[in-house]
Amino acid sequence: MKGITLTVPEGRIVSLIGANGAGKSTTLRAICGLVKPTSGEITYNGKSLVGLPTQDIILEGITMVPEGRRVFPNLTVYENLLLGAYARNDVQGISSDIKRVFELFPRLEERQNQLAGTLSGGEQQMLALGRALMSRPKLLMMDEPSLGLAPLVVKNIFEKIKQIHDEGTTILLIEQNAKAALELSDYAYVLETGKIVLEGTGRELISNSEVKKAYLGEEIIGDF
Amino acid sequence: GGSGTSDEVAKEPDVVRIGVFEPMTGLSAAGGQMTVEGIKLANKLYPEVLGKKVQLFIVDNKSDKAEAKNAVTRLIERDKVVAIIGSYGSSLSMAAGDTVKKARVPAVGCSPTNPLVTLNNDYYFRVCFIDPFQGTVMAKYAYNDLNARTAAIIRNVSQDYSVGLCKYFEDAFKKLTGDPNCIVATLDYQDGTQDFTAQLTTVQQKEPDVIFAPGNYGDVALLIKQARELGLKQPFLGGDTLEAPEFIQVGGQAVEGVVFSTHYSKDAPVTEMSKKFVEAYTQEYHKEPNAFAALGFDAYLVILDAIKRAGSIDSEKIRDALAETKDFEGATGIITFDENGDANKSAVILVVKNGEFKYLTTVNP
Amino acid sequence: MKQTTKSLLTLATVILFFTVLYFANKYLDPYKLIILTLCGINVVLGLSMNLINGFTGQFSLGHAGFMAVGAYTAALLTMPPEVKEMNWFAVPMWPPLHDLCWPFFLAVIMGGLVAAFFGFLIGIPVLRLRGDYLAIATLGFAEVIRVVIINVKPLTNGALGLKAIPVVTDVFWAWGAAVLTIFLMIRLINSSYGLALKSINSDEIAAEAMGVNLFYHKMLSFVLSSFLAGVGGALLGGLLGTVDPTMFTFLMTFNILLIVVLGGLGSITGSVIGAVFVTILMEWLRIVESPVDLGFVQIPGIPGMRMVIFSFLLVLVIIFYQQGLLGRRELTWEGIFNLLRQVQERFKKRNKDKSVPSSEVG
Amino acid sequence: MAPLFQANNLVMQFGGLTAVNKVSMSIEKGEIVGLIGPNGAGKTTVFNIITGVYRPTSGSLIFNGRNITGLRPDQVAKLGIARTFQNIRLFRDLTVQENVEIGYHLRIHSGPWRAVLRTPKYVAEEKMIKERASQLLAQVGLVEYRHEKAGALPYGAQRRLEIARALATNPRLLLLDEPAAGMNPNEGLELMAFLREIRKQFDLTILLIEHDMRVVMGICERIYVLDYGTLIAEGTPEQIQKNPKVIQAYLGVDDSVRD
Amino acid sequence: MTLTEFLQHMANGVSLGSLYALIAIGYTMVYGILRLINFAHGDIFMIAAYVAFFGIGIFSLPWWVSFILAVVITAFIGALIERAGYRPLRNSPRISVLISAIGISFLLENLGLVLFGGRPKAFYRPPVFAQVFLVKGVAVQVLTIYIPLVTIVLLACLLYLVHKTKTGMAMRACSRDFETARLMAINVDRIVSVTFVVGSALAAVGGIMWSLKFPQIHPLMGIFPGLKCFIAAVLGGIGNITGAVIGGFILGILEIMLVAFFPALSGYRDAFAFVILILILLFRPTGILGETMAEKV
Ligand SMILES: Nc1ncnc2c1ncn2[C@@H]1O[C@H](COP(=O)(O)OP(=O)(O)OP(=O)(O)O)[C@@H](O)[C@H]1O
Ligand SMILES: Nc1ncnc2c1ncn2[C@@H]1O[C@H](COP(=O)(O)OP(=O)(O)OP(=O)(O)O)[C@@H](O)[C@H]1O
Ligand SMILES: [Mg+2]
Ligand SMILES: [Mg+2]
Repeated sequence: MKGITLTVPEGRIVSLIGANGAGKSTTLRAICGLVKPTSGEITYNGKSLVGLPTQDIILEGITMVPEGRRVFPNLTVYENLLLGAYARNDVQGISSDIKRVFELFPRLEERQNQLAGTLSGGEQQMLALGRALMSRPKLLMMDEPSLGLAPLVVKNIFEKIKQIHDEGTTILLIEQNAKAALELSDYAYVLETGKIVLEGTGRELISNSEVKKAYLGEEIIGDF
Repeated sequence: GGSGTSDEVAKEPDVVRIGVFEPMTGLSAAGGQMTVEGIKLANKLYPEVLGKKVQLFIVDNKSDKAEAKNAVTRLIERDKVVAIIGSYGSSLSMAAGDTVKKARVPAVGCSPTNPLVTLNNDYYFRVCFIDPFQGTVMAKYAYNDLNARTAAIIRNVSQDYSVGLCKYFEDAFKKLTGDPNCIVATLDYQDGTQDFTAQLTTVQQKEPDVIFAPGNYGDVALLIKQARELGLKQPFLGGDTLEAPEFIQVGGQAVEGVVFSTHYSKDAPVTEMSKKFVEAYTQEYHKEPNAFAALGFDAYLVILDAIKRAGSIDSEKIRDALAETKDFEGATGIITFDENGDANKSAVILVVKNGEFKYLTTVNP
Repeated sequence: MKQTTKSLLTLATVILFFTVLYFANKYLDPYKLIILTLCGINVVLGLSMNLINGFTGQFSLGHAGFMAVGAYTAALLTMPPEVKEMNWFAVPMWPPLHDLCWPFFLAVIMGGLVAAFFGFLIGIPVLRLRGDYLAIATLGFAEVIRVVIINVKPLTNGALGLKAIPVVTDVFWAWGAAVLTIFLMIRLINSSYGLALKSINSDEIAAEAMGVNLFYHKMLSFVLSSFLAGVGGALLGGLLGTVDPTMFTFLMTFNILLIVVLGGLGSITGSVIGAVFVTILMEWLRIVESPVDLGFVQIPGIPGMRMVIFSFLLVLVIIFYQQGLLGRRELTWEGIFNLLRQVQERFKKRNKDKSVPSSEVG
Repeated sequence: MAPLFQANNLVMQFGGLTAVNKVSMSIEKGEIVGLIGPNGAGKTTVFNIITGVYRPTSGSLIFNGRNITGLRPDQVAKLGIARTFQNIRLFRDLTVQENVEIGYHLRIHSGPWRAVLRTPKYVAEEKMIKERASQLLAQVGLVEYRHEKAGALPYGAQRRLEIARALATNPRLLLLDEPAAGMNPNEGLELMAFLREIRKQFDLTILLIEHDMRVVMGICERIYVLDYGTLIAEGTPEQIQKNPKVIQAYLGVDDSVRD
Repeated sequence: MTLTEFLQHMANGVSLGSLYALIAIGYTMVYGILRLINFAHGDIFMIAAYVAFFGIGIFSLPWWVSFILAVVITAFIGALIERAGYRPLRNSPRISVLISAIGISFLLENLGLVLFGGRPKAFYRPPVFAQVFLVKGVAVQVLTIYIPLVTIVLLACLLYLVHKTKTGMAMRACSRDFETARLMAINVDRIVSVTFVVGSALAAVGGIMWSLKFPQIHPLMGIFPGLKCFIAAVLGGIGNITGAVIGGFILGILEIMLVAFFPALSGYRDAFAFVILILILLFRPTGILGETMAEKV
């Protein structure tokens, strides 16, 4: 990956699209400190994040929904949510946030005592999102939240993302489902083999012919 | 390397090189270390022979047979020793037997008591008695002095020493009692076993008159301790390996009255040399001497004596002189090698009393 | 490079190697010869362990057990009747054993075969296990074999072990076996079967879905590995002249593991280099255990230090140099020539820099 | 003519959970059939049953007129069913060429001894494998990566290699588990073209799991829909899209399909 | 066999089994969290015995001070071992970690031989632990009462720690996925260290109890208990703490009963544990209480 510069203004949804292996996930992982950037700067609210251990970055109010959901299969849904709030100590706040997550995803409330490993893919994705919200993030990053999900669930998830955003969370989103992502985003970047090749508002990009051709597949086939 | 030998010998004409291979680490480390103390002491007291300085080459055989063979080969080939002392543990000695035989360098064992060590090997000698004798001695003691008519055996099945000794004891005891069923129970354990309760409870039900349990001193101490806790009252008998301070430290009150055979006792000095050894040892190491140190001491002296009689440091000549050793006064007794190269010696019987090894009696072959 | 050139080079190396061995055997002192012989045996053992652990990826820690089986079998087959009588003085020997007296070669092969048979029997249950469980189960089986050997006295003479086994193994036996094993391994690993083994190592589920019969291939690898371990054990017995159960503890397996890890799990040449390296280092490190006389001061030796250093080495290698010396790579003729060429080029370049640029030779 | 593949009343239970419940399906030679359904509906489990990874609690599988229920995965592969995995499972540290050669391993008839001794028969077989593997790689457009480690390939190429590896076993039925997952719509379209092509070249029958409706509707001739382990619908793409049960359980209201 | 004899055997079995159980819970906990067979567990156990030994023998501390100190020091050493030997391998294949564990185990054993010498030493047994009383002809050591008590108390504490506390939850999270655990702001290194500290402390308690029962210590004393207790842990379902206790008791009692009912097989006693292990793995690969963890394809 080389020379990526991107900015996520507070209170916006920014998305990152690009082909496979373009380096999108790597970008997010670098922000969270899961991989160390070879060079470059990551600043958050004016503070440099490079070299900080992951847990400190999370404490800054950043959180990530990793690629492939990654819920803790041997813990219950409820415990998974509690772990999302691991860094917090306000018992009251935590229980009210759990309620909030349950309102957002009623399905999780039904299953709160089930082991997360036995949930369906869509439910796991909901749990991963809910878990991320439990840390009351200021910046929520999501890596392909719609991957491998049924169409119905995909739609649902995008609605929820919008809802979460409306409640005041800044969002950085990675999606293969470029159209849905761009429709949702205030701003977007296109990444190709480790470089940003295009950027603009969601609306701009969605009508950009190159984007259409490369990511929306609309030139070749219209709506089927 | 024929030329190498003469070169080095030419360079150092007034050094007599004697190799020692003993287990300094591993399972038999304790025995090896005690033996080496005795050898070093002898070397300190008698540093010269034929006007030449005696230099010891001590190598660790790690209680491992492959290592033992290597170590001896190295002593012979690299260090050019003219004679070898070692090793505690019959199997370690036997691993090296072939090598010394081929290289025609004589070896003197200190405490390997298995008969096979010297059998069919003209280059192997030993300054201790052998297991058949030791087993017989203990059987006789049990039969005559303890009036025992039945016995139980608890042996370390992974230790050749223990298995061998038990076998000789059993043979002798059967002969004495004339009863083929006199051994009422034979139970096994292995290296590393620390819980003997199952074996002991089984023995307890058979109500033997005595229990014969030769093995590592630590294991046997633990075994007897557990026996007493389970309420077994029978006397315990063992072999020469029990003679170590740790036996009493570990066993404590429980091992009071345990009787075993060994090579030597400081309380029953047999020779002038015995006294000298005890004195020197106590001064050097500030502790009570033991049989292994004494045997190491004797092995060194026997070799020196042979060199003196041979008037040469040629290995072959030393061997011939060794074979002729007769009535040599060592610390552990009067040593005469028989046709196998085994020392024809008396055994000493010790008992644990008030936390010490006390001399009980001497048994002649 | 052409296949024939490579084969010729290999053949030449082998011939050269045995010529060197011939002279070594003639002029080296017996101590060095024993080390050299041990190197050869350890090559066989290292490769044997690498086959199952490195190439097939099945973590097996049962080598000592198979070596024991091989060593005992070969010893029982080669000992002349009178030596046997001498050995079994405590318990009577199982009568059919008494008169067996095979030539060494056949005995070694038989040692391998019996070990392989045990491998097969043990493999049936344990090869279904994975990872840690397999490791513990094989380790356990080796221990069971050892305990059985200790206890079945009419057959094995128990703890007394077997003494005065005819000493036959020399450098030629050991290295002959080593070279054959290397040949066998290279051929196997580079064949379609080798590929199948590697695929099992990489991903069992995918391998099976691609039609690789897991059980058959794991068994193939395990049995062959056991066979080689048995051969190694038989050769070791024939070198030491004595075998007994205490030789074949986990320490033995550990030493081989060290060879394989150091050389590189999954590299044939790595195991060869590892075997020679470890065997010689093990001897050489005796220095730290014997007292050092510096003339004016004597540093006492520290017994046991060698194993401390070795364990330490193993941990260091696995932490800082996980792949071992060669990793999964092999030392090949191409590799060697490439290296030479690079050295040459660098050399040329330096010359070129110094002198006038000569010509346009490509 | 009897169908190439038939599943009768498959049931698969994990502990108390019935992941697949009385599923029956049948596939004609040469078809491309889709298997869709919500997450956790049991699609992958069906694949695992077919390929012998799991043994069904009850029910039977007929392939090519033969009962293959309870066979091991390698036996199933030998009979001509190959698959790819939902999460890519390549032999990452082997080269691309080697990955494909392993697919041919099951066609080797010489035993390991012949391989070690390199008897003429084995050498001929090996030569054939190497040639075929190269040929196959050329056909699927991976020839440039031949000597690279499979794990180092770009994602899309890895998906393709997984398919190539499956093709190497010379299957008659190919099972693909979400081949388009993680691809953007455009890459998905390329994949469709690729699948059509290999079907023709290798004379294949394909059963496909996919959540990307564009791909499923675009390529499949017939579709089965699973929900909670039970088949809820079967039909052509047009029928399935209109099926209210499917819309309710899986597709959602119309506009989501059109994304 | 008389009833008294049987009861005596039973008492012996329970006594040994409780000791196995005590050591096995530490084993199983570390395995449960890190998926690592801590081969060095038995050697950490040995270190504890030596520290206690030196505390009493050389520094003349009261025995209980010495024991507490031994637990603390050993726990610290355990953390050090993790730091040096396992942490660098956090992202490596399991086999590397296993080899490292084997290496560390050998290192500790040989270091022990070099530092402490190969000769066994007598471990001080305070008089309170030395009593034996007779119940209807069956000799019962007080330790046979104390050890199970200690085991049960520690079991309860451990269960509480792992299932009811935040740290325990973090431990369980780490057991499956370090990276995602980090994303939860969990300091993974710290959690793993805590795991090792607790595991080593448990090993230390086991080591001291073992030495009280078998008051002879030497540098290789941990090998066999280490293997046996691992087997006990697998028997109960590795990773399951309650299972380890059950496994320990079963193994201890079975071992004793083998000798009791088949005295001629007493030489096979050590192999017996492995035979049980293999049988268990064959018929119930996850052990008695182990959960199924089939890989989802
Ligand atoms: N740890 C790593 N070591 C080596 N290469 C890596 C590593 N992680 C990622 N890569 C490579 O970096 C490139 C970018 O990967 P990344 O996962 O960020 O892609 P992506 O844009 O998220 O793609 P996808 O759509 O597949 O998720 C890929 O080619 C990948 O192979
Ligand atoms: N090995 C197993 N053990 C226990 N439960 C399992 C196992 N394999 C699958 N399941 C369960 O069976 C159900 C069906 O899973 P399956 O993977 O077949 O779903 P799917 O239809 O492929 O879903 P997705 O579209 O999310 O991949 C799920 O509830 C899953 O948790
Ligand atoms: Mg990605
Ligand atoms: Mg699936």
